[in-house]
Amino acid sequence: MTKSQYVRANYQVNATPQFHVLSEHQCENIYYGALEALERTGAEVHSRTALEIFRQGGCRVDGNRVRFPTRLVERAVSSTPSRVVISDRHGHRSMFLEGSNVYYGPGPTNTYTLDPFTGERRRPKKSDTVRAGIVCDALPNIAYAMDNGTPMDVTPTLADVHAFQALLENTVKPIIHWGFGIEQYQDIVEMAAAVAGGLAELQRNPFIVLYSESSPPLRHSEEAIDKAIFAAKTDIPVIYTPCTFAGGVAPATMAGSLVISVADFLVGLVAGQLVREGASFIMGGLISTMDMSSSILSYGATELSLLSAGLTDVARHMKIPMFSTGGCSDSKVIDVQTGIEAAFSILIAGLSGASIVHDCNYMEYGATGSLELMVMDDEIIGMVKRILEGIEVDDEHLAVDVIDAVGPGGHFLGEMHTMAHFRDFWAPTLINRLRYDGWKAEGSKTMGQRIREKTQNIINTHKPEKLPDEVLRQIQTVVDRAEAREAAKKISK
Amino acid sequence: MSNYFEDLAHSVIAGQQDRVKQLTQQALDAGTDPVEIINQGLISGMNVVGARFKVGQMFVPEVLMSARAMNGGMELVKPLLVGQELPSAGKVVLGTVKGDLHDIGKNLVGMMLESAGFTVVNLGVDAGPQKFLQAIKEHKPGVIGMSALLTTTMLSMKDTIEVLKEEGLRNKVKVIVGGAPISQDFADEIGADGFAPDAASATDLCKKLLA
Amino acid sequence: MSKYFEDLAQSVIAGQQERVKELTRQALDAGTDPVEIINQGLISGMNVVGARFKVGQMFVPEVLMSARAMNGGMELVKPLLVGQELPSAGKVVLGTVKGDLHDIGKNLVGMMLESAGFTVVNLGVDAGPEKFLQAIKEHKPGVIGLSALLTTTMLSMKDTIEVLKEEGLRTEVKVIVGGAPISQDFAEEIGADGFAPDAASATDLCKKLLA
Amino acid sequence: MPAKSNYVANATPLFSILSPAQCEEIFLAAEEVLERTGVTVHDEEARDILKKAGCWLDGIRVRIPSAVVNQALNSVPKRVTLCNSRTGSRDVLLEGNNAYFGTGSDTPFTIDPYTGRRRRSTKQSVGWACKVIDALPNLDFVMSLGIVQDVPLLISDRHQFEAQVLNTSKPIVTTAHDIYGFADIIEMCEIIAGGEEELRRNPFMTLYAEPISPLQHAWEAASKLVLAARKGLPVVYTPCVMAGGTVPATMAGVLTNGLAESLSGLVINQATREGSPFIMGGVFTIMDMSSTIFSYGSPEFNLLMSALADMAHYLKLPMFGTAGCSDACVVDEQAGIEAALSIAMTALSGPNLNHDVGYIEYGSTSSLEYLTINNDVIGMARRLVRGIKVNDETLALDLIDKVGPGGHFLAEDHTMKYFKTETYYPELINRQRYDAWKENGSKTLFQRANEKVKDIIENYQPEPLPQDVQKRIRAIVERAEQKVH
Repeated sequence: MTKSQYVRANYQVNATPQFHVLSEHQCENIYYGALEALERTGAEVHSRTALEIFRQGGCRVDGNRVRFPTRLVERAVSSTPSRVVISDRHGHRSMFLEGSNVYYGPGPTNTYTLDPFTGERRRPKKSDTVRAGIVCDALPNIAYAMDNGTPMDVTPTLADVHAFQALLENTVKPIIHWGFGIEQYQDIVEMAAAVAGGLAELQRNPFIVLYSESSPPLRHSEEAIDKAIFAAKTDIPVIYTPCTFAGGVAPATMAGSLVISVADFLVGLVAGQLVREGASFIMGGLISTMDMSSSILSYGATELSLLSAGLTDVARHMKIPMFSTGGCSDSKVIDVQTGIEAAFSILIAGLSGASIVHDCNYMEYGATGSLELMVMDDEIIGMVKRILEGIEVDDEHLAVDVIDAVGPGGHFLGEMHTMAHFRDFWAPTLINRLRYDGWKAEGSKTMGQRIREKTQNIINTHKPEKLPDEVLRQIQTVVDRAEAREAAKKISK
Repeated sequence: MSNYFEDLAHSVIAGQQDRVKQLTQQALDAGTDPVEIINQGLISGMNVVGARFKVGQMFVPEVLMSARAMNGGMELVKPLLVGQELPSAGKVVLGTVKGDLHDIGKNLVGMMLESAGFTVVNLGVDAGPQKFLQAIKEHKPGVIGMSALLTTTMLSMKDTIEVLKEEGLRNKVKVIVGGAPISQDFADEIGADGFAPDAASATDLCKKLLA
Repeated sequence: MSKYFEDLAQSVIAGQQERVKELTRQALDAGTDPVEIINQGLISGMNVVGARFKVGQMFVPEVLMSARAMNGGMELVKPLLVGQELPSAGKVVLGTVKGDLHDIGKNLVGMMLESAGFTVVNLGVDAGPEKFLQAIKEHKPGVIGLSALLTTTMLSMKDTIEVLKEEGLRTEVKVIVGGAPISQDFAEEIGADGFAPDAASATDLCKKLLA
Repeated sequence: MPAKSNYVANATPLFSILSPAQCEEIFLAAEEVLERTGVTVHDEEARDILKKAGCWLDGIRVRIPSAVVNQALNSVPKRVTLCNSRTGSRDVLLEGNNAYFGTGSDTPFTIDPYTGRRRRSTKQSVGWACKVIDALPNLDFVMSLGIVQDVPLLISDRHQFEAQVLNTSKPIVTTAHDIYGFADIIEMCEIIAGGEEELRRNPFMTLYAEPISPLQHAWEAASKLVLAARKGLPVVYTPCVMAGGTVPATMAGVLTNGLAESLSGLVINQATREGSPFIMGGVFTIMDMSSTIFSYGSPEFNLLMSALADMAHYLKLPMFGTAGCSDACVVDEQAGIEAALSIAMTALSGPNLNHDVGYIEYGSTSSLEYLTINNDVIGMARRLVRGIKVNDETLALDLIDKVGPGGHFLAEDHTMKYFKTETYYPELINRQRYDAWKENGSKTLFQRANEKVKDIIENYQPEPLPQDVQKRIRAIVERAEQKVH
């Protein structure tokens, strides 16, 4: 044992794999492109509140058109926290959105759901959101919950409020949640505050993240930008996501699409930072290509992975946490295509080091949510996490002594060294490595069949931790009040 | 002559606007009947484009280039159609419903309809029942098309249909709907005449409804 | 006393050789019947290991650690088995066939058989018919196991079986085959008594053939 | 466009598992293994060659001084070119980070595309596979994708090669049972190329051999390395190692041991004739400690193969990699996942000649549907690796201003110019809208792939070899058959 007697000097290792799509200079180039677009072309803003904030903040406002001086945008970027910590329902700090930490989870508001029991594609119900909460709660590699579909068996304008209730009561994990507008977000924050033990507690250890989407190019609807402003005012972290698709609402070139995406995020960010300097913002990024044959926004295209990774590079350049996309598919059923597209995007998003990777449940270019896909993705994420751990290189791991002890033609099965390290191998649960005969003896099941069994099993047996009765009552009160409000609106109409 | 029309149609398919203009001018100079230029050259090329797009052999930007090339020829022919109506497949009023700013899908439908020879009136975004009502009165379209991306805004489609009924205009016009959250079931439920899952089928649907 | 055997079995399962030795020594000092130590402690622990491996709760290196621990105990008990045969599940001769140097699979089978209480004679690699013949005469095994990784070398399995027939030994011994290109069909075709797709099933197969 | 200076751009994504210092560490450890532990060489001639080169012999155990390893690394060509067998066109440039994809050879079983049943591969199934590879644009080279088993097995390698070369003009990586098989195959290749020198100058085939882990060079393997060097033909040398089984359970140990096997093969090859083309191979993976399979789909396999590519680039050796394969016993979601991970990581790492596309069941069975599906996955990965171009034209600020807020880009010339090159359009991956997909029969990816495979088998015609060449090849196969009888 002489090899470890020496001390290494100037020894730089890759603690994890290294992966970058864009160089630092290219990131800068894209960022400056976005600043130029905002200063020259500006954005269309459809909210009176926001227009007033922009005007007072020093932007040039001309009707709906707002042009942003570079210094103003730069100031907003520099006042944005470079890290956001999200807690779970207990207030335990669980998601550290900083550096290159990666967390995976599902996406929201699909208009269909694939029923994991019948296989039917149908409209989501509130009971499906309950299932979504349970499955998110049970899967070890899913870091947070999102609704997996807009329930359509409740008052349509309160579908978000009902979905939030269903998630809140069925998972302790953080919740990222879409809302239709400010009123609904007020309801949602109130429910969350009831769980946290007051708004101040919720602000200190937020376990919810609000979510808003703008419609590129450079256009911001009233509810989109007002939601961002609401979040900043309320001091709750928010994700601002332009849905950018190359060739449709952005140039067909990848770099041009990144410019649109960054510029549109910055519009939301500036509004938020003008309202409250230091408000927690996460840069969103639903960015892909428009399939020019079917005209869908593709959730399975390589360009989704490439663009999201490029955008993540720019986000790191700006030192703002990144909300990326992966684990999704254009396939209509769980099949080989689903596996390919989900694995591809989960891998690249992981390598890119995006803070949050959402949509690990999106089938059919986002139209359908599937819990089975989420269960599949949980396994893929496990594999990718192993890849992200990289390779350790030191004397113990190089194992030159063990190689010598075993010698040519020997084997390592009975070695203490093997015993000490084989557990580092990633252990599959749904991936099957049985030999052919063994696999056949177990019924020749495809992975799709195993996924379905596991999903059903989770729904049937997993019991998430219950909220106290008193808190449940408070949550119900908020929902009832919202229902009364909507009913009153209908009558007055 | 048939070789000439073939050339013209091919130039439309290839999306070569300048070439289409050149060929059209040549034909006009040679005294060719404008209606023949349109039917056997311009429209005939565009029909091929439509068929190819449907089977995935052509892509959206190419279709739009072809449409642009065809329109280049049309511009030259139009002034010569003395007393004749420019052949139109019909008139369609399109709009994204109230409260919704998403309009890429609706615009695409509009362009596809135009490519197929329809006259399109585009109401833009945030179009409430009143806006549709006014457009129907003004333009007398055969079809109105409503688009929505959100589950909340799609409810406004029903409102528009109700208003049309109240105004006694419901049977004067066909109503079609589309957008991410829309399905055939939903279209049936709110009493629309049809649902189109994408731009190509919206064109087919309009053709069928106006046949 | 049952608590003690449980302890011993647990230590075998956990693969703690030192602890197994210590417990075995204690028991022997206390005058426990060696055969009982083996059957109720060492082998009983090893049976649990085999069952757990089969359902994927234990892994190969752990099984081998348990086997090593069990053998640590056996070494101490063996000298005291005066006049008694060490209980054995049977004797198996193993070899990788002629022309083939791949032996990780065959070695694994050997270790698994030993863990299950079989006595194994390992002929190593490149073992032709003559080598097997000689080993059968010398060791009188209940089973011989032939392993091959290549489609070319797997042909040598048939040769070995033919030689056994010629020598009139075919009925004296069971022949099992395994390796990547081998299948049940192939085993039947060459007249082997069984095919094992993996090490665990090779153990089961030997038990069945010798039952 | 303004002038710029000091501007660094990533022309492609940058990806690495190991830092240069880690590569050096592993290389030095492998040298230590060769010097201290050594290897066994089961071929007398190879041992003589090694002795003359300065190695220490102890029976069949050979210890190799680091100086000898370094000398071999200095003399081996840093690049190897493989050609089209019909045209001689130099299509496959094994150098730098170029990643090419092809199939594997040694699956005993195949899934019949007509019955869906798993059966032993035959001369016909190998012919079908080669036709399919020939037809698929993202597959660059051929391995037989099956062991021919319906002919006399001892000379099945000649039949196997015949089935390949008749059905594809893409470069072939060929296995053979031994040097006699190789000699026959080389003779066939010389006929096709038009002579010994022509074949050496524009090789359309490379030999394939593998050591037996840990640290053993069997007679077949060592003698093949010597033969390839004498003939001046490229040889792929591929250790197939499994962590915890034939090599240590730690990833760095796997790389050390596997690399030691490759480097000792390199030394045999270069000591025979300096400057012989040599391609370092590897299937580095784990032994699944529950089923004991050699895993073709584990995340460790992907990590190890990418790390080995880092090693190959560090050593400036052309590399033979592994991707597009699976442990799944059917072409299912798992097969899709495992292919996507391995192909994406391979494309990002850039090993040169990547085989085993189309393997399922941990390398026991081949599937033409899986192969065809992976043609799309390779296309996806290649798009990823093309990266993002950033310049004034692609940033498109003028266009963005012209379109303005709320507009769209569909009818712009810029879109027309770029949408096909900036975006990859897969062939079998489906992006139809739900209703259109349903109307077309609600087919899964596997069903679409099966249709395509059958269409290729029935309708695709590979470029034929001239009749007289075909006859002369047949004659060599028949000659071998006669020798067996």
